[in-house]
Amino acid sequence: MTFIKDFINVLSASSISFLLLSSIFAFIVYFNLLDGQLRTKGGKLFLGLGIAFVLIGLFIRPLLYLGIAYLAIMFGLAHLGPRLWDRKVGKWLLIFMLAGFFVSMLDPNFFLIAAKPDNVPIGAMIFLLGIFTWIALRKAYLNDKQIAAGGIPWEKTETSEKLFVWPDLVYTEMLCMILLTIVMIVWSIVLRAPLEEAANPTSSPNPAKAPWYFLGLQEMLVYFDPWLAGVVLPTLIIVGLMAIPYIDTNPKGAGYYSFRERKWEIGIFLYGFLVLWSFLIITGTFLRGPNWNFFGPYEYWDPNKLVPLVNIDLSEFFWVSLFHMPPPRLWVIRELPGILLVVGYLSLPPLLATGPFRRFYLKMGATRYYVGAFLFLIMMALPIKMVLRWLFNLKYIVHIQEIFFNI
Amino acid sequence: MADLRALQDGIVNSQIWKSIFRVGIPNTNRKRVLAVLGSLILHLHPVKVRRSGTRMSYTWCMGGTTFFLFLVETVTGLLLMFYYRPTIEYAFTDIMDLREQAPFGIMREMHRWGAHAMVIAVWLHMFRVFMTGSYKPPREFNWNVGVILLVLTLLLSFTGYLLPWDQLAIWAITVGSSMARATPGAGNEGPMSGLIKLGDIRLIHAGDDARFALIGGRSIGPATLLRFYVLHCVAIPLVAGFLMAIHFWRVRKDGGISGPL
Amino acid sequence: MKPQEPIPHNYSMRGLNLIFALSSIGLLMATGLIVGYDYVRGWKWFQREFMRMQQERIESDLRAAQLETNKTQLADLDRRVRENEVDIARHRDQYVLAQKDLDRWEGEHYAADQDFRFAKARLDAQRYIAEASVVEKRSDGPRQLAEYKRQDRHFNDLVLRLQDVTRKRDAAKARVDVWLGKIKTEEDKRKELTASVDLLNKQLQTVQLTGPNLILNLPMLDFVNPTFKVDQVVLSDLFVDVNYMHVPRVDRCMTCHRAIDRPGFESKKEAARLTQELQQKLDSFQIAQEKRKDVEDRIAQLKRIEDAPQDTLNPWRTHPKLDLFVGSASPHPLLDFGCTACHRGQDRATEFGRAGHVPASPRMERRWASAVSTLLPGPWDYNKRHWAWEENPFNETPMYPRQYYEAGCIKCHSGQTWVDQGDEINKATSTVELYGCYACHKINNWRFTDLRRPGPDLNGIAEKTTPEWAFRWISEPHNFRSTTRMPSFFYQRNMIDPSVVPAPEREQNIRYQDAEIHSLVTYLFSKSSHRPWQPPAGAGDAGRGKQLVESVGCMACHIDSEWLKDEKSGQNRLARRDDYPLERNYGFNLTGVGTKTHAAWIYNWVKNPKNYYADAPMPSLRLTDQEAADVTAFLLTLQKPQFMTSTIRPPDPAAVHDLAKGYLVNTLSDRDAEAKLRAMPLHDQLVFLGQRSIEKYGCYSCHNIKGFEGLKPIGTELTVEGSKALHLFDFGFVHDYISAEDGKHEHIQDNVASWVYNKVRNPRIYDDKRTKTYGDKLKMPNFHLTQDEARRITMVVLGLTKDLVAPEKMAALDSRSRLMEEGRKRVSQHNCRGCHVVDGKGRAIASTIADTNFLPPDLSPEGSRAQSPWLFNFLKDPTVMKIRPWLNVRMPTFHFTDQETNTLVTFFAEEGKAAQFDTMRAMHLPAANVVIGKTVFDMLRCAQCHVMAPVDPENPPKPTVADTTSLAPNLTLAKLRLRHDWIADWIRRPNEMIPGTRMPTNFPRDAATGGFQSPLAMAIDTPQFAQYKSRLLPYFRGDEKELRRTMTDAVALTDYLRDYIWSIGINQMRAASPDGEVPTVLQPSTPATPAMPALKSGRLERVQAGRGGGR
Amino acid sequence: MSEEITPYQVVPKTPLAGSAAGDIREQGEITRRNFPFVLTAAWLALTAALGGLTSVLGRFMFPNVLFEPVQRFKAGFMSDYAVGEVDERWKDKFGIWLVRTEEIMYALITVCTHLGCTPNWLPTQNKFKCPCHGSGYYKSGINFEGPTPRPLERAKIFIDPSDGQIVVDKAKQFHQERGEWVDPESFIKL
Repeated sequence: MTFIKDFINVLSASSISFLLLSSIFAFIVYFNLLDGQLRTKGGKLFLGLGIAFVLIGLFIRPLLYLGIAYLAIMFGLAHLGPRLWDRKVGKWLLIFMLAGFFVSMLDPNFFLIAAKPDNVPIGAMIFLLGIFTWIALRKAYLNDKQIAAGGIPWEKTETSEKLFVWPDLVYTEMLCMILLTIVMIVWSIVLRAPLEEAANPTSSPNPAKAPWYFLGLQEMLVYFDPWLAGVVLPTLIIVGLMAIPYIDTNPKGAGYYSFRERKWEIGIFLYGFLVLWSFLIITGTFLRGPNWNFFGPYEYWDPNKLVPLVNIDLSEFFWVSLFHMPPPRLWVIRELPGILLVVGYLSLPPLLATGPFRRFYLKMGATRYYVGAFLFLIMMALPIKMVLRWLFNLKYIVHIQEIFFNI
Repeated sequence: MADLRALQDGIVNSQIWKSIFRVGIPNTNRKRVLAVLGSLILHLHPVKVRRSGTRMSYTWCMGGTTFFLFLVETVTGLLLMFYYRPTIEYAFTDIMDLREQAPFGIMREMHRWGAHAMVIAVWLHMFRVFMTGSYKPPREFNWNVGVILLVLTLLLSFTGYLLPWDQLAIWAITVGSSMARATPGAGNEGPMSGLIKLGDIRLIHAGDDARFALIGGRSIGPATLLRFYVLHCVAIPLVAGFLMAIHFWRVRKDGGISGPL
Repeated sequence: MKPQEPIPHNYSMRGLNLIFALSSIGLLMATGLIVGYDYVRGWKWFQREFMRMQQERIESDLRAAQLETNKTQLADLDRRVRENEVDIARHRDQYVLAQKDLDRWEGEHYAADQDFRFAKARLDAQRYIAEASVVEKRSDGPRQLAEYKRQDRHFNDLVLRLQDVTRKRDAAKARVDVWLGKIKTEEDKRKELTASVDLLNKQLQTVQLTGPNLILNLPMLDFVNPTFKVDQVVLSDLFVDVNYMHVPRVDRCMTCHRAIDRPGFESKKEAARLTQELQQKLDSFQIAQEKRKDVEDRIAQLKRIEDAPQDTLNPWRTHPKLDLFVGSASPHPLLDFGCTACHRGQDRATEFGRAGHVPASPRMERRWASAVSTLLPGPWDYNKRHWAWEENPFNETPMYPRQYYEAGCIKCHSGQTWVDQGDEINKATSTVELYGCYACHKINNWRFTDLRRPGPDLNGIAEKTTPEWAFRWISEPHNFRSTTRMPSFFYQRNMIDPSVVPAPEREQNIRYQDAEIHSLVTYLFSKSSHRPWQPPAGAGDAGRGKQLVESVGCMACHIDSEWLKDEKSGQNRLARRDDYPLERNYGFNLTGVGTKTHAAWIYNWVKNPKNYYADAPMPSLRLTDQEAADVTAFLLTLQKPQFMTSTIRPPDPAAVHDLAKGYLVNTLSDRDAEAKLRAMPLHDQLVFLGQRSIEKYGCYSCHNIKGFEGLKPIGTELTVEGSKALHLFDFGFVHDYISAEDGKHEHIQDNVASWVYNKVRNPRIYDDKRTKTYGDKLKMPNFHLTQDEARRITMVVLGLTKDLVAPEKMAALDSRSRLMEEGRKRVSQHNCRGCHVVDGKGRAIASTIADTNFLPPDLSPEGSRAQSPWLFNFLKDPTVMKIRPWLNVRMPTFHFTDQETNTLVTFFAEEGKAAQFDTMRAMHLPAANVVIGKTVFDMLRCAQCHVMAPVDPENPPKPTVADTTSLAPNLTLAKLRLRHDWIADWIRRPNEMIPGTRMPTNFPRDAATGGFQSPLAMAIDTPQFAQYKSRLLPYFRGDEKELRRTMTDAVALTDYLRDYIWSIGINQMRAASPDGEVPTVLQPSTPATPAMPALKSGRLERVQAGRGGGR
Repeated sequence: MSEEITPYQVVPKTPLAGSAAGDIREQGEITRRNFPFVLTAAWLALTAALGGLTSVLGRFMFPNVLFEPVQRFKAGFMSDYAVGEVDERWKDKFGIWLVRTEEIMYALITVCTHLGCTPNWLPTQNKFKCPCHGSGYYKSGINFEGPTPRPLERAKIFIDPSDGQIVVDKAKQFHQERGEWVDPESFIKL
């Protein structure tokens, strides 16, 4: 038991968990995409990735755990195959999750964090997200099967059929309301709303956390400066969400669950929603302890825990480590590599439009393509930066403190 | 049993009952139509909906849940306003008194957990809408209204978070609002703000930047409390209510509760 | 009705109906749940139990009262009422007639009264109209005026009529009352008889759980008039800090502690204590006549509690000190002070855990925390006295645990050296003063500022002792003297304890510690002055020296032995400081002084300590050269040779090098540091290291060391330590440890009190299990405190909070109190209580002087007794006058500054509520008074004890009577020394002023009236007194009656005596100085009002602002 | 699961083809004839629950604790008050007039019994006059003019035995029209 706990602690107590999640996510997508076969080209790619993790992990210990866990999950999923969407398997998955949760609750450190009144809803949210993601993907899978078999999505079989609002809809709505009221009352009785010491401007609690739904942003702040993580990125998230219907011109998949007809949209959205949003919140809530250090779920939140946080800038990496010379004094020259990198990153869309993504460019039209690609690149900047930070301790790609402009 | 039925008849046939529920028990299609059309509340619905629209397994009832939670928050929040004063002197002790002596101080629990639940529900609602592709034409605009409503929900929760005025509250708001300090060009510590100058005088400083506008001071203080209170109780609910009306209206007008068109 | 049209459904309607039914029932249950949840509150359980207790008590009282009621008398009254009724019935026609008459007059009166009132209203209105028309100069002015006059006349008629009718009505009423009056008196008597029963019945109704109260307390209905309710006190001038602001406290403790201000619910133990206390007061007539009955009732009540089968438990107990706290007549009434102001804890809380109760011991903690069901702790656990307690991490002000209750006094009483009746807190602050905690830890609080340095000046250490002694002393002072206050810095737990420090590190630590001690000694001796002290000229006699030390007053401040016979085991054991009164710990223990120093030094020191260093706290006893030599000879016999036998390891150069380099590399590079050290010989290295070690250990905080003046004290500031948040205390990894002192297992609770207690008990304990470098280890020295001492120091630390209190509630803030407190501080600073009784406390020397007549004086009445100028001169130079020259004990010369002297004089004067300057000094004394006084003086044979010889200050008169114990002060000095009024007062009641005085009580009090009786009342007519009578008669114009009357008047007689005694001094002085001038004495300057105490920052401004503003 | 893997029948359905018996899954809808027991129970329970919740809201409006100024205060000694005068020193702070006559002393509450205004004491006319609707009261508190239906109320007043001070307790009030002014607690006998 202790071994498993330590394993999980090591796994989650760093950005590995993020990498893990990203890879598993990619694998699931791939799985849905290609009816996941390890023997196919893509399958071999993922397999290779896992083996690479293990090999590198021989030198970087946490990465070894990551590789093992990753391979285990991958083989598990491959073994399950389409049965993953079987109701029975779903039920077992849920039971497994619940059991894991309740066994974990026996651990005092886990209990301390998970039973904090304000964290309880987030715990519930994890389960709700899991359940609903599974349901949605299952339905999509079934519909996709139907379509592949030449049928129509299940929802469409009923399109023309209309029911009276009274009583069907009204009744269920009322029942929902009653049940929800009961849930709210019981929840309120069982769980006391937190009230800590009176506000004290001179003593910050450790850790000082934003409300939980902003913890994703707070986690982003570790990797980006506030102007990016706190202002630009949130704005772009909202803008991006609002732009979805205008960028996505795929006429298929309107009004029913499906995956294959909209694999890119759903893939990107789920990555943003599940990994970059929900998972970061969960990380910020459960895995970030005093001094915003990473703590495994079974670790004691020791405020004295020391973690080396030595980071370097790209310019330092470039000039000092590579050329063994002090960074140039003029910031334009000093930051040239970083600026070039950023410009290069942002000029990927036109480059790709001429190459592999030409069909998207043609299908979507120039404006949609560029806006969509820009938003996508910005979204992917976060995981990229996270991986860079984790692997190379990279702090800033561009660091112009002269005008507070850091990326 | 017969007496009961007579009583029921008596009630249902009385002038008072009839004046309130004009239609009577809607057991014919005509009455079913009239029941919905004749009631302000039910009138949010069309008379008939697509079958999938009534399926819990399809809609998850998350939009309705969010709306109902909004109503719960309105009622409990209104009640809490009777016992809560948004000043640094009283805010904390009033919340404490809700627990210590106020009758049904549990309203605070309902309000807080309702708020959390509402955020979760609104996310799941968005998730479902995306997964069923229900933002596609002609529903693009309503998706946008929904996104704004999501942001408003978060802001409602955020502004309410400060009101208990305990350590949890002010530090969460301190951390959360500090990001505004970094707004490019408008925040004290944002990029480019240092370039906005009149001679040697910086025009953007801690006393007039974006964060100042949000919290009404250089740091969280009495003005913030009052500001957040007004935003939480009046400003944001008004806007949200207005947008909700649009949202529901557009649901009907854009082809009913989502489903294939 | 048409049959319904079938339509397709998505869900089974029947199923939905079922869900509907189930969920509706669920909702109903949830509604019930929410109501129940809101209704079930812990405090209601306490209130219900208390109501039950009250009910039982009232019921038993009721039974007793019913037994007591005089049944026969009651029946008699009932019979008489019936008789009267019969009587009325018999004369019914007369009664009815009278009643009818009354009715008629009532009607008349009503009508007349109505007319009168209407007329009055009209008249008022008319007057207004008339006035207005005149003022506005309207044409109808005169007419309105006339109308007003007319109405006024009419009104007067009506007044007369009303009076007439009223009179008639009253007469009619009187006639009716004749009939009814009899019945009414009987009924009144009956009511009186059953009054106590009725009252109890009424009370019973309020505490019954059944009946109307049951309904009033039902959920949802309990807003009407419940008996279960939250009680609270709003304290608008005692504040809770919510950080942004201070808000008034709202204490709700009495919601559960219902009986806290109601006598009658004491615990048995308290009841026994109180009974004894009250009985004693009653027996010694300290209680006024009219209150005696109340006190007797109270004693009866307390006796009942003692005899009751069950003890009252908390939280239903009465406050044990109602006369001091909570009681409405006490100085801290509940409505003004509440509870949390003293006890701390969360105000407003209504639940056990949230209120911030703190268990006093681990055992208590276990009982509190246990619950019947850990999943659902709640009021259902209360029956077993499990409070489902858990530490509330969000409570910033948990209560003081039981053993530290009096810590709460400090925040209001910090401007006082002495809190009246605060036994524990007084001991606690004295302990802090004794150990000089304030020297290393800044305590910005009037009580702990402006105090002397606890340790001696070290700048002349080489003159006093040897390096060898100093080394051994610093290594472990307790080996030399078990009672020393010098703490142990070296070889402590975190350095050498094998259970904590692994072996290789331990050896290194020992080498380092050796090196540090060597460096300290080297530094101090290399910087010491070397003044040549002359040894005594002749040889001293140790025997005489011993006698001197024991008699001249040394024992007031010093102890001369460290071995005691243990009372329990009967064996000898080493003494502890608390074996002796606090005052005798003021100076060091004299044992081993001969080992420590040498003859020349001792000789010069006892002659005048100020020669050695100016701040020396020891006063000069004005020993003659011979006396000093004798004392020196005696002190040299106090040897402790075994102390000097321990081996001293030479300093390890490597260790010295390491340590010195450790300091050097802070500012220099490694190479430079090495180079610098290479250039230094070992001695220089030691001197360098010594200087750094003094800084490190903060020696300069307690000792005066040249070159370290003005450095900041070494320790953490403690000014608001009691308000520090728990998480700021570093518990390290220690929650249990074995005490190094007694090997006992100690548990450190998770609260501030426990942390501080264990810290002062065992200062290095929190280093256990930690990996620290040598320089980072904790360095607070070990004072070897006893448990009590540690508890007391902890109490003070806990009491030093930043809680804000309005100036109205602060103690001793007025200017008179400030003057007195400054004086009190000097009194304890100079250890006056070693010899004298001040404020009713002290005279530690009494334990070494067998004969009470040879004790230094009790100074309790000094302010009202002595004239301020005399006191001033006496304090400046006690040789000016010797009042009781036969005493061995000497008032020492303190070399007070003028300001200090003034402070003391003012203190005594204020304490005696006497004026600074006695105007009676220049008063003319009527000759007759002096002669009568002289006669009375002779009659009472005062001269038997008192001397009246002229005084030569240089050569005071020696006792002339063999039995010196009967000697009394020389009355010649009275004129200069005593206050005029005081003399008479003293003669009347000496024993009341100073219990146990030798002065006989000549005018005893009358037991009944309390007046003074004169012994001469009868005696004057006896033959022995004939001569006096004849001497006196002329002064009463020969009126014997007048003479006799005067002889019974004790007050008059004592006044005559006073005038005579006063005149002695004047006459003697005239004789002494031929020109008739009274010898001049130094006049005290007007004492400067001491500054207000420096309270916590900001407080003072508020205090002054508050005063200026008034309320 | 297996039944779901087979592709759906692609049979477009006509609107309201619901007359097909398979679609009319239940006939459990409400009719007047067979109002089922389950529904009755459901509605009753729902009504009760909603009633309960509504009364919870009602109860919410009655706080358990009041932060009003103290009802009971010490008013100094009898000798502080002149005979025959209406003393207004406690009017602002506690809302009490203390009146001392030849025989008794009593405390009048400064609230007009008409509509709750605060009357003024007019020494020249020897009466209390309410500015709102003109009600007038004698020094004793008895109403004699204007619309007020009853006299002013008196508060409990007594002498504290421990220190001899007058204590006024507003929590207990005495109405003349109920004959409570004869209660010994409603005045101090001199």
